[in-house]
Amino acid sequence: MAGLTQIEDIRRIEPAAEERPDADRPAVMVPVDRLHGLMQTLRDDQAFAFDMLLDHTAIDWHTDGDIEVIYQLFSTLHGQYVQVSAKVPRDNPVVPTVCDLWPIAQWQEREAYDLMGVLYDNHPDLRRLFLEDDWQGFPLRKDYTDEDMLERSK
Amino acid sequence: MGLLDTKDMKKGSGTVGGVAVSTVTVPRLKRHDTARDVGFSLKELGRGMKLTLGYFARPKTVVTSQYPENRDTLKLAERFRASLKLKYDDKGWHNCTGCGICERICPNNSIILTTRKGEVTGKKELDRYVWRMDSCTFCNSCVVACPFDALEMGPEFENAVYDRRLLIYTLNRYAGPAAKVLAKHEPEQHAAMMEPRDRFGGDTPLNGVAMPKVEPLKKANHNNEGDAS
Amino acid sequence: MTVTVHTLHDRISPPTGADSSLQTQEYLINMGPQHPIAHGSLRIILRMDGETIREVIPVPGFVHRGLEKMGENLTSLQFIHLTDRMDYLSALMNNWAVSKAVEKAAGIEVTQRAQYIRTIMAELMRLQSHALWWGVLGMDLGAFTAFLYGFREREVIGKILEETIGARLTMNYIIPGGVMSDLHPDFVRQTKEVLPYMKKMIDEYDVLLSGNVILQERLRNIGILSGKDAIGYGCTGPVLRASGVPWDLRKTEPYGVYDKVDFDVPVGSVGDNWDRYYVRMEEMRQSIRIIEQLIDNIPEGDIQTVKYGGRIKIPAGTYYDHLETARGVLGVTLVGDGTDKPYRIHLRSPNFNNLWVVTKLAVGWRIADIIAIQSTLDLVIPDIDR
Amino acid sequence: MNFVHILASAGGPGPKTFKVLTVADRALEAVNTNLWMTALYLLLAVLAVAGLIAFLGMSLIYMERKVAGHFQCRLGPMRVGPHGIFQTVADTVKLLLKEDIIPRDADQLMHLVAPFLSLTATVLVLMIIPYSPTLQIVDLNIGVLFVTAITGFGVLGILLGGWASNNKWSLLGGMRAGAQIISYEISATLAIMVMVLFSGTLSLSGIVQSQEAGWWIWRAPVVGLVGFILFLIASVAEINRTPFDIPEGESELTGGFNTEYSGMRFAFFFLAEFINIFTVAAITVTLFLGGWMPLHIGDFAGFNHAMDIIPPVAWFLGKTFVIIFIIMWLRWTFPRLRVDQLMHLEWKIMLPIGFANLLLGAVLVLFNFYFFP
Repeated sequence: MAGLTQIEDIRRIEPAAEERPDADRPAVMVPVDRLHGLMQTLRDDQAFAFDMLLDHTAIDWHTDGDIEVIYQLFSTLHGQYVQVSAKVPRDNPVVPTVCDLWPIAQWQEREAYDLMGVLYDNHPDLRRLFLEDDWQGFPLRKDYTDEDMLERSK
Repeated sequence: MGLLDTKDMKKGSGTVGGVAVSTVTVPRLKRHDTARDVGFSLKELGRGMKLTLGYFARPKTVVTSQYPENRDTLKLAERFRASLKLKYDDKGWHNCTGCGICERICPNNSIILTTRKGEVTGKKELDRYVWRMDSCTFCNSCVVACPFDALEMGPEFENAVYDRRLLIYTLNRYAGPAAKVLAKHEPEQHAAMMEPRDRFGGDTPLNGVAMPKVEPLKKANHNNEGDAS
Repeated sequence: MTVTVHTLHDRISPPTGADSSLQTQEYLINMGPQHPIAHGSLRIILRMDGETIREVIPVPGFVHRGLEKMGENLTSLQFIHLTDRMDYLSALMNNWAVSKAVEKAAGIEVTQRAQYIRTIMAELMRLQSHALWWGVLGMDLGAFTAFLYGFREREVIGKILEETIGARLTMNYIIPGGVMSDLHPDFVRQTKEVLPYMKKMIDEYDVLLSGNVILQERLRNIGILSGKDAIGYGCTGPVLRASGVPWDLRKTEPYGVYDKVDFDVPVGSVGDNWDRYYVRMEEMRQSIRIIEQLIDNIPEGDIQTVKYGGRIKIPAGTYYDHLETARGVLGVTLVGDGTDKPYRIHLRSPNFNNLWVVTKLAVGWRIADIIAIQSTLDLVIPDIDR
Repeated sequence: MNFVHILASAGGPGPKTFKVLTVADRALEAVNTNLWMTALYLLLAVLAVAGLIAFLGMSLIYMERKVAGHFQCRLGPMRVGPHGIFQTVADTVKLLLKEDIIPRDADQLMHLVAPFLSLTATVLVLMIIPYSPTLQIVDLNIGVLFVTAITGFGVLGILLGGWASNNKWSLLGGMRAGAQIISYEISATLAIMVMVLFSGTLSLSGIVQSQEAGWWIWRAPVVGLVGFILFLIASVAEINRTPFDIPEGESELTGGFNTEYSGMRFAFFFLAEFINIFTVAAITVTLFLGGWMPLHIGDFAGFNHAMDIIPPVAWFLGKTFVIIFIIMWLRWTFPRLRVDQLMHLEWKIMLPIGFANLLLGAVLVLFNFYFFP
C-alpha cells in the first residue's frame, strides 16, 4: 500500500493548503487555524499515516514580520515524508499545539517557544526548556540582542 | 551458555516505510526457574570472575601509559592537531603571502593577520601572523584552506601556561614576502626584505582591546628557534 | 487569545499525600545536574514515593550553547566543527549530517573514495561509541571494571582515527564535498588488525556483563517501550529498533556506500532495557561486518570535490536531510537565502528526542531502574542541549 | 589413602599444642604482682589496636587500589613513592587538611557523632579476634555473641549519618543500609550458629582450638562449606560492598550516606569500611578456616612439619588476606543489585538455606558425624 504524499492528495482534504515553494520534499503551507485539523487527518488517515513527528522548529522571517513553524512528518507505514508549515505574525505567534497527536511535540514545541517565542495554544506545560524561566527575549529571533553577545570582527 | 544464548539470533525481515529490511532479532533471556538454570547462572558468574582474574594475573595487559615519564618514547600521530605552525623551508622562508583566506575561514577569529607594503617589492606582504591558541578549536580549517600550503598542524601538545596571554603566538619568524617572492630577488636584498619577528612581540588584539606587551618567557627562547612547541 | 506560560516553580507543586499521618509522603528529589548518571549536566527532578518514582521532570539546558544561533553567523564550512561538540561520541556522523544537507542544498557531488572513507570512518565511530556506551552502562550499574574495559577498546579505535584525522574527539573531518584529509597509509592495515580484536572483545563483554545474572535481572522486563510509543515519542536509533521497528536509515535510505554492503538491522522483540542493551551489542558486530566488506575495496580517486577555502552558497529554500548516528536520526533543517551562511539551521538531535520517553518509562520503577533506563537510552547531554 | 580421606584429614592435629594466652590474661596475672605491668599491658593493647587500625587502613586501601587497577588493566597508584605505596599517606594528609563541611540544616551533633560510631563498632571487634595463640587482646567467653552484637551496632553510624545530613540521597542511603544490614545479619548469624554448634563454644579462641582436627569448612560435612559461602555473601552485604553496595551506590545515590561528609569525617567512614573488610575476613577465617591453625594434610608428616614452621600469625593474616582478595575480586567484577532484588536474595533464598543448614548441622552434631573425629 503506497502512501499518498502528493500535494494534490493533501489539497483534497485541506483545500486551503498551498504548496510551499523551495522545499526539497513534499511541503505544504496551511493557514494556522487549519493546522491542527490537517495534522489530525495526516496522522489518523491510513492513507497518510504520518505517525512520527520527526522534527519541529520555527523560522523567523523578520523582514516579513512572520514566524513560520515547520513540521517534518514521517510515516513508518509508507515511508513517506511531508513537511507542513504555517505562518503566524511575529508579534503574536500563537499556534495550536499538536502534542495531543504526537507526545514528542510537547518538548519540541517547548524548544520552539524557548528559543523563538512561538506560543502554543492548549499546550499542557508551556515553559522554557533550555533557558531560565526569567530569561528576557527569544534568542533565535533575528533581532535578539544581548549585552554579552560578541560579534565577529568582520 | 547460561540464560543467554548469544548465537540465538533469529534472522528475519521487517518492513518499515514500505522498505523490506533484513533484520536480526536479538536473543531474549531464558527464564531461570529451574535449578539447572540457576546452575548456569552461577557458572556465568564464575566465567566473569575468571575473566577479570585473567587480566589481574597478566600484567602485560595493562594499558596505562605513565605520561610524564614516558615523554621520550611518547609518539603522537604525525597528523595530531595540537599546535599551528607556519611551514619553513630549509632557508627559513615561509610560504605565506598574507592573502587572509585562513583568517576569513577561521570559525572563531583565532587568526589575525596584519600585512604591510613591502619596501623592496612594493607589494603586500606578511607583517604579523598572530595565532590565538586560547580560542583555537584545532579544526584544521586554516590548514586545508590555505592555497599556498603555508600552514601545518603539529603534535606538540604541551602548551600549558599560567597566563592565557602567553597563548597568543606570532607564528612568523620574519615579516616579509613568501619564499616564492624571496627566491626571485638577489640574496643581498633579502636582509632588507625580512624584518625579524619574535613569538610574543608587539600589541595583540583581544576582542578589540589592545593587549599589553607581553615579555618573552625566557631570553634563550626569544625568537622562534625551536620555540614553536 | 492568550496562552499561559508556566515556570518550573509552577510545575513542581508541593508534594501531596501529607494529610494523614499514616500515609507516606511524596517527595521531590533532584537528580543532577551534578549526578553521576547525568554524563554531562542534566537535571532530572523526580517525584518519589519511598524508592518508587511517581513522576520524572527532566530539566535540560545546562550545556546549551546556542549552536543554532552560531550556525546563522557562520558559513556551513565553519559550522561543521561545532557539530563535533553536540554528540561528541558520534562526531563524524554529526559532521556528515550537516555536510550531507549542505551537499544536497548546493548540489555538490561526492567522489566514491570519499564516500567509502566516510562510511568506514562512521562505522568505526559507531563501534567506538558503542564500546564506550557499554562501559558506561556497566559503571552506572556498579560494575566499574566494565567502564575501563570499554574505554580500552575505545582507545584502540581512537588511535586509528587519530592517525588519519589528527584529532581524538572533535574530529571536523567530513566536510561538504568530501573529507578533510586522505587516509593514513597505515589505516587499512591497522583497521584490519583491530577488527578481529574487537570481535574478541565483544565476546568478552558478553562474558563479563551480558552473561551476568545480576545485570540480566537489572535489565530484563524493565522500562518496556512499545513500538507505537517509541514512534510517538520520536525515538530513533537503537531505542526504536529495540522496540521492534527496524527503521535504520542506513537500510531504508542508504547514503554513503551503505547500499553496497550487506548487513542486518538488529531489532528487539519486547522493547525493554535488555533489548536496548543487546541491540547495541549486536550493532557493534554488524559494524565490524560492514567495515570488513568495505576495507579492501576503497577505490582510488579524489577525496574532495569543492575547494575548501571557497564559498558554498546555499540556494534559497528549505532543506531537510538526515542520517543515522550512533544514537539515532540526526536531522538537519537548513534554510538558505542564497549566501554562504544559512538563514536558519536547525538540528534534530537524536538524544533530544530520545530523552523524553524517560518520563513515561521510569514511572513506577525504582530509583535504581531509572539509572538503567537512562543508560540504555544512551543519552549524551550536550546533544540534548546543543 | 583415597581422596576423601585426604580431604577429611586436611588440617589434622599437628605435633604442637598451642597454649592460649591473651593480653587480658597476662594483665590479670600481673594484677597481684605488679600493677604497673597491668597498666603497661593495657596501654600496649590500646596502642597495638591503634597501630593495627592505621596499618590496616593504609595497607587495605593501597591493596584495593592496586588490585582494582590490575583487574582493570591499569596500574593503580604509581606516583607517591615507589609504586605509589605512600599514596594512602598522601591522601590521609589531604583529607586532614580538607575543610570539614557540615550542612547548615544538618543535625550537628548526630552528624558529628556518626562516623565515630561507625568506626568504634568495627574497632571493638578487632579486640577479640585471636590473631595467634598468644596474640589476642581479650578472649570473651561469649565472643561470637559479641561479634554479632557489635557488627549490628555499626549500622547505627551509617543510619545516623544518613539521617543527620539533611539530604535526601543520604537519607535514602541510610535507610537502605539499615534494611540491608539488619536483613543480612540474620543470614550471617545463622551461619555462625552452625559453627557454634560444631565447636560447642562461643569463645572465638575456643572455636579456633576446636579446629585442631580439621578446619570446619571441610570437617563439618557440607554444612561447613554452605555456611562459609552464606557467611561470605552476608558479610559482603553487611559491609556494603559491590555487588551489595546499594547504601553507597555512587552512580545512583551519589555516595549515599556519606554524600554530605568531607575531610576527616569522611575518612572515618572510609576507614570503617576497610577495617570492616578486615574484621569480616578475620571472623570468616576464625570460624571456617581454622584461624591461626596451620594447614595440615593427613599423615604427610614432613609437609605438616614444614607448615608448622610458619608462625601462626602469618597463617592468620595470610588466610585473611586471601578472603579480602576474594571480596575485592567480587567487587571489581560484578554490577550492583537493586534494592528489592537484594531483599529477595536474603529473605527468599539465603534465609531458607541458612535455616536448613542450621538444622542439618544440628542433626550432624547430634549424631557426631564429622569427616574427622
